Amino acid sequence: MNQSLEVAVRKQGEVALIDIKGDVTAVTGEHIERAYQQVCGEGVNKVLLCFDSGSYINSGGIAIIIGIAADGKETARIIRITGLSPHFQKIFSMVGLTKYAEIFPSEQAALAQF
Amino acid sequence: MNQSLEVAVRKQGEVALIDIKGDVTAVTGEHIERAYQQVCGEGVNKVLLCFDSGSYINSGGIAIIIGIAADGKETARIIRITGLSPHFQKIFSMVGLTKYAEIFPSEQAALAQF
Amino acid sequence: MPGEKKMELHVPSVLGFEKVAMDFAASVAKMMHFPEERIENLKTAVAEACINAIEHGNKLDATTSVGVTLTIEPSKLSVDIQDQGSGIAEPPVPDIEQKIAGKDKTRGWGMFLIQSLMDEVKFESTPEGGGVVRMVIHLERD
Amino acid sequence: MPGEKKMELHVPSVLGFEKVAMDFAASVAKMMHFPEERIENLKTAVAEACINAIEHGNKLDATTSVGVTLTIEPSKLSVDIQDQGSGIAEPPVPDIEQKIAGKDKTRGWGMFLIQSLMDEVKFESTPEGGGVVRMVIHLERD
Ligand SMILES: Nc1ncnc2c1ncn2[C@@H]1O[C@H](COP(=O)(O)OP(=O)(O)O)[C@@H](O)[C@H]1O
Ligand SMILES: Nc1ncnc2c1ncn2[C@@H]1O[C@H](COP(=O)(O)OP(=O)(O)O)[C@@H](O)[C@H]1O
Repeated sequence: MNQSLEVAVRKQGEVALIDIKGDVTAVTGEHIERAYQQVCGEGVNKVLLCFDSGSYINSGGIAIIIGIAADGKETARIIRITGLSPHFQKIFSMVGLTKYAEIFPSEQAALAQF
Repeated sequence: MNQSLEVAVRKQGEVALIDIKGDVTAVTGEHIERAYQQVCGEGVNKVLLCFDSGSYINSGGIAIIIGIAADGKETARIIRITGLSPHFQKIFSMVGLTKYAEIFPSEQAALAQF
Repeated sequence: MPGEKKMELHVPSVLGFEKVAMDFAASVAKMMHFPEERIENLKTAVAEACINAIEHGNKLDATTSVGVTLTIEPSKLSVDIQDQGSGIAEPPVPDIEQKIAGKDKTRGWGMFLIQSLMDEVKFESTPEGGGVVRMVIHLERD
Repeated sequence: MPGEKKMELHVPSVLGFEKVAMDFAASVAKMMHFPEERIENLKTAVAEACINAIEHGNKLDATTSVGVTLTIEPSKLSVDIQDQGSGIAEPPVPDIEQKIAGKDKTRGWGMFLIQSLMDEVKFESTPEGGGVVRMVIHLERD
């Protein structure tokens, strides 16, 4: 009840889009990890994490995304990010995550030349 | 600092529109009363109170609007209301205010056949 | 009680601070997944009870405070608003006709709104003699 | 101090309730007319300090609570987050390279965010030995 997250997977060509809406935390993060592992299992090498600009993201949630970025680096998958509010764009960049998972201003921009 | 209200007056034909945005309370209500008295002083007989749907309105603010509706009844001025959120439409109706100051779904609807 | 979660807030007896109590209650109700419309009802009731605690209970004495206690229970949220006054006498039901006709003051809607918008309302006194409004709102409408 | 207004909130040590503290701080900052961007900074810092108080200070013991005290001063807002633990040791600065390379756990960003987003931060102990994070955010950026 205290935390809720909706995660859904879409495909566009060879890119898997993971829609993430709600509370992105250590507690709910496994839903994102599971979606990521699912698309990896399907042989996808390009993943776009689509956040909702109204989401609550805390440091535990950021750790989950770092874990995905780390796996992406190790397995040569490209991870991109979109949909973050200006505040969380800043936070992701402060943390240094944007060096490993680039942020795009829109889904369309992220999909171009993926 | 704790409460802030913006009030502005517009004219459209023979109707005075009073824009009300912010905290509508006993403390800030005098700004609305003053705008009402100003347009009355200018000979206006039709007044539309245009609320902002994000406003905070409390019982002290409702009392201010009742005061205006009472004056309208006494002086044969027509008072109409628009811009209220569904919640405050319900509150105004529960209180019985809508018998003396009709609520309209839009400025345009309120201005028609005023 | 298992699954019960209690939260307490104290705000100074200054008009305007009822909005902080109102946002606090809304935040908890949102976490409980109350429907939007009922959150609005709760917000108005909490704001009105705090205004009364500030004005009538604590007589606008800024050195006193208003206590807001929220208790999350499985299917409802309880809200207690407590002041340091001398107890609450229930007022007469307000009559718009009288007020419009200028036969009664335009104010006097706070208690009416609280009682109309919440599922349960009780007025009590604290052991110290202050007033408490105890309100309950149910997740599911009866 | 004249013009100073203090508010106190207690939430249970259960993850998720940091959002209530976060919304509480945001409500007060909004009333003080902080710019939107700085309210977002405050929200993240308050949430992180509460998560730490819940997890590290109170060790997820739901019978304990986290205290959030807001003090409004003329040009700033002070926020104290207090737990019932045994004090706070300042952690090393996190290094994203190490974490991406799998040489360090992916967590460990809370304190970094608090220190980066607030204007002043101090870690202290309560007389009872619990941890307190004292944070200040100024209305005007320096
Ligand atoms: N917390 C309280 N302490 C003492 N008296 C109260 C309290 N709350 C309400 N009252 C009494 O009930 C009356 C009606 O309150 P209300 O309906 O909110 O209208 P208003 O505040 O506009 O008078 C008040 O005038 C007061 O006499
Ligand atoms: N309130 C607290 N009480 C005790 N220790 C704390 C507290 N807050 C932070 N710490 C210590 O600081 C460390 C770093 O915290 P943080 O940067 O938030 O990362 P994380 O919580 O992910 O470990 C914690 O692992 C803990 O050892």
